Amino acid sequence: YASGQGGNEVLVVATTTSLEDTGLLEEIEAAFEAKYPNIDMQVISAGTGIAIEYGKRGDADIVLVHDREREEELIAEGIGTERNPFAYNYFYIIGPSDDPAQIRGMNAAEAFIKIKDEGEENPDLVEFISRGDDSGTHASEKKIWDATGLDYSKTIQTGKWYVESGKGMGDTLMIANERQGYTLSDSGTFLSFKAETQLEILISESEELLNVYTAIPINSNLVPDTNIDAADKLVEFLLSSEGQKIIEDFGIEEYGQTLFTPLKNGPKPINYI
Amino acid sequence: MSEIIEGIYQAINLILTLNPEMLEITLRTIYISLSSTLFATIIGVPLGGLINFKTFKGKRGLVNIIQTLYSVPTVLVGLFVFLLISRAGILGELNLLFTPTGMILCQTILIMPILVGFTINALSGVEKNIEDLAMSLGANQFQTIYTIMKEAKYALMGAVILGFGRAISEVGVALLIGGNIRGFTRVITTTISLETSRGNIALSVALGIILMLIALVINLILNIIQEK
Amino acid sequence: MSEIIEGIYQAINLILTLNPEMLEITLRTIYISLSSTLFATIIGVPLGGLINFKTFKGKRGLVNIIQTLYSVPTVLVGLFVFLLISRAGILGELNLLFTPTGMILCQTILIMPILVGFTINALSGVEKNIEDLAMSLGANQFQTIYTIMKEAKYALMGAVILGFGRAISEVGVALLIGGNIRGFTRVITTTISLETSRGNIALSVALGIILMLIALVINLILNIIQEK
Amino acid sequence: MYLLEIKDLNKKYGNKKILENINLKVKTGINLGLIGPTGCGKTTLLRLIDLLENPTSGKIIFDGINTSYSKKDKLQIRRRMGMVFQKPLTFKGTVFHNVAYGLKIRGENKDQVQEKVYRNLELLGMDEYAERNAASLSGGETQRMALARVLVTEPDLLLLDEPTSNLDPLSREKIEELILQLKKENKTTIIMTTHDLIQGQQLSDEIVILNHKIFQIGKPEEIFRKPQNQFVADFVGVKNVIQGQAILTSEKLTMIKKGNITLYSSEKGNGKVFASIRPEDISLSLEKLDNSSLNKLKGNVIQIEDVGAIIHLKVKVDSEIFTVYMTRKSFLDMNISIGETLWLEFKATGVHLFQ
Amino acid sequence: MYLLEIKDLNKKYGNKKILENINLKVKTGINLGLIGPTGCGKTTLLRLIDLLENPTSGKIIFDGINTSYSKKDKLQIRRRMGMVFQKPLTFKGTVFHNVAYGLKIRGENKDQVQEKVYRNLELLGMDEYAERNAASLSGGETQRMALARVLVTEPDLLLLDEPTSNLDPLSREKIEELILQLKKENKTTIIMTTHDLIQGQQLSDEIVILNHKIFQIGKPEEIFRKPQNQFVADFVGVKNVIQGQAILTSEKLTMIKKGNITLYSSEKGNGKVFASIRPEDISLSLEKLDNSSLNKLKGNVIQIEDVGAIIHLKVKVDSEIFTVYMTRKSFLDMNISIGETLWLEFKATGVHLFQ
Ligand SMILES: Nc1ncnc2c1ncn2[C@@H]1O[C@H](COP(=O)(O)OP(=O)(O)OP(=O)(O)O)[C@@H](O)[C@H]1O
Ligand SMILES: Nc1ncnc2c1ncn2[C@@H]1O[C@H](COP(=O)(O)OP(=O)(O)OP(=O)(O)O)[C@@H](O)[C@H]1O
Ligand SMILES: [Mg+2]
Ligand SMILES: [Mg+2]
Repeated sequence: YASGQGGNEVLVVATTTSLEDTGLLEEIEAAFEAKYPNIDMQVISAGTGIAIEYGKRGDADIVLVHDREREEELIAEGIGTERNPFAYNYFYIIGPSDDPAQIRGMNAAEAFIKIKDEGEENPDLVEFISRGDDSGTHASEKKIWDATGLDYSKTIQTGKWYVESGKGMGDTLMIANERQGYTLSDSGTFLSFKAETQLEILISESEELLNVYTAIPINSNLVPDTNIDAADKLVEFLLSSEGQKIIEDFGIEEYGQTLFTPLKNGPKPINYI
Repeated sequence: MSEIIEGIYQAINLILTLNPEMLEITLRTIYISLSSTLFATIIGVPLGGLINFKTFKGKRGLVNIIQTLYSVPTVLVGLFVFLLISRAGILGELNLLFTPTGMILCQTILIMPILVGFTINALSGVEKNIEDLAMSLGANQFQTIYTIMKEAKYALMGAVILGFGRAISEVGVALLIGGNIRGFTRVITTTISLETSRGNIALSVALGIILMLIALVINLILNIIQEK
Repeated sequence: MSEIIEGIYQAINLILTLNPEMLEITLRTIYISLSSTLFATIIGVPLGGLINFKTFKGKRGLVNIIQTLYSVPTVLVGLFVFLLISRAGILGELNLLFTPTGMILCQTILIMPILVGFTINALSGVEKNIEDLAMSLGANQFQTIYTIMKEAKYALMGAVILGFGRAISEVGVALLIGGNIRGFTRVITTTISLETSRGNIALSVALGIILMLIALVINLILNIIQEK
Repeated sequence: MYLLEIKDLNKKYGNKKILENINLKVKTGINLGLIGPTGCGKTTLLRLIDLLENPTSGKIIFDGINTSYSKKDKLQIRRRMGMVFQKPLTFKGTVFHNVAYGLKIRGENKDQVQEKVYRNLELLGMDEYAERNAASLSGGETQRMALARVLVTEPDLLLLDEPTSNLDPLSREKIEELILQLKKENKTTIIMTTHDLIQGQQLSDEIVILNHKIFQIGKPEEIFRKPQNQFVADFVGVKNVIQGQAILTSEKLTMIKKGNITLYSSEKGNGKVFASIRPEDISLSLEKLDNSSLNKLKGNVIQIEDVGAIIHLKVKVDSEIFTVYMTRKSFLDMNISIGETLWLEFKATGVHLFQ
Repeated sequence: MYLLEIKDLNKKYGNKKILENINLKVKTGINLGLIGPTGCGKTTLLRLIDLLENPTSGKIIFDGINTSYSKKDKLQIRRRMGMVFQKPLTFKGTVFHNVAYGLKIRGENKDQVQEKVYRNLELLGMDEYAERNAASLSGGETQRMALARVLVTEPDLLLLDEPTSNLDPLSREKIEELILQLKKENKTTIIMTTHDLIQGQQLSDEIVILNHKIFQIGKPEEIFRKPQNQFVADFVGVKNVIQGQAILTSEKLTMIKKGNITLYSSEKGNGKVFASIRPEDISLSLEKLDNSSLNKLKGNVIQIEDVGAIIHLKVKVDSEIFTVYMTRKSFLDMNISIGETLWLEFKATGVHLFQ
């Protein structure tokens, strides 16, 4: 089937790469278009920054992102109508299996401090690969650094151990694999890449690692020509039991485990506001 | 390197099974890249001809600028066109963003300098006297240019093939302007880039091989055209 | 379009303030793209010369394949070299992945077909008789080829400039093989791509303008060399 | 009527004056020979006439139309002319394609093109070559093709730049006949350059001697018999030129003195003049004969040159050397050898004077 | 010694035989003229000799070395030869650069290059052009530059393909002198093609008449006086050729009959033969004279052609037309006009027989 044909109403969805790369949106698109045959859902996956830019310029009708601060900014500017969290998962702290900084069992903030200390001491052995691209994942990394009490912008200047890849998640994982360094990854991308790397999940399910995906329709009053109706329908669909079921089941077939937890129907994460 | 063998295997498989989605992406890839090449050729070659044959002040500088544009990064062209055709842009009304038409527009702009520049290169290789010969035999300006182009057709076809190569292999514009929308603007290169970021390296290699096969077939066809 | 004006403004600003990070990225960009162009020229031009002058079976086919390689997507070359030089690859020992050296290697491979192909194009434009003239005057094979290259230097320089343009504007290889690591393999195009994904369009435009300025200066220098 | 008028034409390349002050009128239907040494501007002049180059100053008027005015008319005028270039030039492709070119761009229909091309190729003995790759033709074949290429368009003015330089004598003769026929049957006006003086003389109604400037315009016999100046005399190979002091002795006779030599001419002259005697106007005898020739000079044979049909002798008279032509037969009959003393005789009407 | 030997050489382009069974020996130091009609394979033969092309079969032996064997020797051999191409060819750049080329690639030092280039340019009157863009030269200038370009390398064997076709008579004479001088002073062996039969005759020690095959090899006078076959006779312009029936009447005399014409020749012949009489060997008289000439024919003047130095007459005798040359002087003295009846006389030694 091709979504370019049939539909006479177009819904442009700008999304961060992690949702598209896992393949979740493909399934959602299929189901959504089956339900609304006259809507053609078009998914644009891009970095968080440019995805939001697409929204601001009216090129997208709805954005799916995972960066709370910027999401709230968007609402505050009146460009987004409202945040609709529809799924979550946890970031993983990934690293070489011999775990040279010995962070296994720690929480995220502790692990970051350990990596920094070991890295400053022994930059040939311990490295942290940051996406450094202002993506949702990068924003979460910064939040964790904030939680350690260290000043982020000073921390990253402290030596060779902190490497900025400036790239997407998949590429950053490849770099981490090549350099045998640590990194922060969303679960979906890591599971896709696991086979290609010799890296392991060292820390998961720490409180700071929560990763919430939100759908924000673009305000048609402020940004003309956007298809707010279809956007609302997509939100409605994502939060419907049908949509939530798709999210819940996604990944079992391919990875033997779920990648996302539905936020409306599923169990709420700890300390979720 | 096992991924390469795996990639070849998958490529054969994709071709043999005639995967409908693959077929659709392939046809779109051909459509978009051929269209951009066609437009860029129709505009760029005569333009190059004009620049080559006219003597004017600053010609040298103009050629330098055109050659400099060989270096224009696709993202820059992409951004430029994006700003132009995004809803907030001057041509926002036309709704060209995230459409194949937008991609064709942008790729046409992208490969234009190559076609203009190499047209100039190709034509300047033709003996000056051939121009005189054509004119002396009564050719008007257009016919003269056409004649010289025929003399340089081998080099010109090289430029066209290069332009096509750049268009079909290009990914920056395809992503930024096309958006890699499945079933609508997804082409082979953007699929490769998606599959790579998904970690499906063998599949990427397979797609790359298919792209090369398409390019080979089209080059052969262009070469046959040139022979005539 | 305000981003473009903003971009120009930022570009001027970046240049005037001599931002050290910007300077470093710029120098690296020039280093990597010039090196690849140099290597590709040193290998590709004589190779093209050889192919042009030898008559052998399947020559036509070989030229077709070379022209097809104009279409090779950078990601594909990137992937190929990646598989070669990544830890698990045959050349993994050399630790070339995510290094400038690796980038130079890969870009050299990437622009090689252009240099070989357009060398053939340029040389085949030289009158066959010039070859005879050189040989008749006692030129050996090498001198003959060199002479014909001098006759075609304008077209050859076009190919070199194009190769350079492709190298400096290229982003796929730079990302995949270089990795866009700050302070180590980050070049202008990868920075543009990063800033674009960050949504910093004006900054991307500014960087693009700087890239074009670099290309312009280098083209001017190449043109001066050609004149000699 | 004049088909072509050239007025005060000048052409410079850089600072180098190639053509200076050219004034020329070419009548419709005549055959004008353009003769001059290498690099004298012949090709340049033809290119200017064919409107391929712009004059530095001056006017070219074709059939009454000033070509420097009407830019748009240039094409129309050029289509009424045809030029065969000195340098052999071919379009890539077959001989047929080359010859058909001028017709195709004039939009003539296929059948007509086919017919005309073959007719003209035949005319030049090139019909068997129609499907050959033009680049592989020999020098002479290329030249004939180039002529066919121009003739198909039936030009009013034909510009030929050394059209037979690469041809063997037989082919050359054919082309020469063709040129004469064109003039006669098609009333084509022809301007041709040639280095072959005999050809120039045989084919041309009028000859222009050019060396950046025009040195003489005239009928062939005028040029060859009565060169107006030293340059023309030298160039057309007037052999026996003697510079001397002239005194008009009577209404009909000039006496010219140079050292011990005294010459009589039936042309008028005074002061410093050049006198020339055509070699074939001089007869030789072993003894001084008593006849009506006014000029009788005694000299020694210093060189004998066998040029096939004719023997060239150089005879030294006082400090001057005379060239004399004679048939092999009389040469053998007189049994002449080097060092021999001979008498040269020629009539006063055979002595031409110029400055 | 032979500098060049060609054995059983054949060259085809596709199915077309261009050269057939060429056998030729060229002695060191001689000047060989290569003459033949357009497209007869002259250029092809020179290119084969210069090792620019490979023969279809046969051998070319240069100075004792079989050139088809030793691939590596080819360059060395080619460096001992020099060729001036028929088609004007120039490298981009100045005249100096063009002429210096051969020396530079031989690695000669700068001063030497400078000295030799200027010496040779001067030799050809081109020294003022050294810094000019070679592409802007006129036809004749290009040809002279091409000659200089080859001469700087002082070749043992010089191959000249129509070296004077674009030159005016004066420049041509200079080049001809230069060629003779090269032969004399440098002992350069020269093979040159020419369409100018007079040039061929004057410059060559030996002449080859080529038309895909070799039709005759011989000294110029042999070729021009005693063509071995109809092709050569036609080609070198033997004018008066009569095909008749020959009977050997005595040891020293052959009688040839054609219609009412009877000719006597001092050469031997029998059966069907061609007889030729050189136009300048025929003398004319108004009445039948009583002298020793065996051949006396009566005819009518049908054409008078004025070719400058010499008058060409065509005289019809029975059904044959004879060409006769005479000087202007005797032409005027005899006051000949068209239709006039004349007697042609020539000796039996002037009648050459061939098949
Ligand atoms: N572009 C140019 N720049 C400078 N000089 C030039 C240029 N083109 C021609 N000339 C010179 O102008 C002169 C006349 O050239 P032209 O070709 O008209 O000579 P030509 O009479 O045809 O000689 P030829 O008989 O040798 O063909 C030559 O000396 C030539 O070198
Ligand atoms: N590549 C080719 N293919 C077919 N025929 C060819 C090729 N090259 C030359 N010929 C033919 O070979 C013949 C001999 O050519 P060549 O150039 O040797 O003649 P030439 O004797 O030098 O004539 P000219 O006096 O006209 O220069 C010509 O008829 C020419 O058309
Ligand atoms: Mg000329
Ligand atoms: Mg030839």
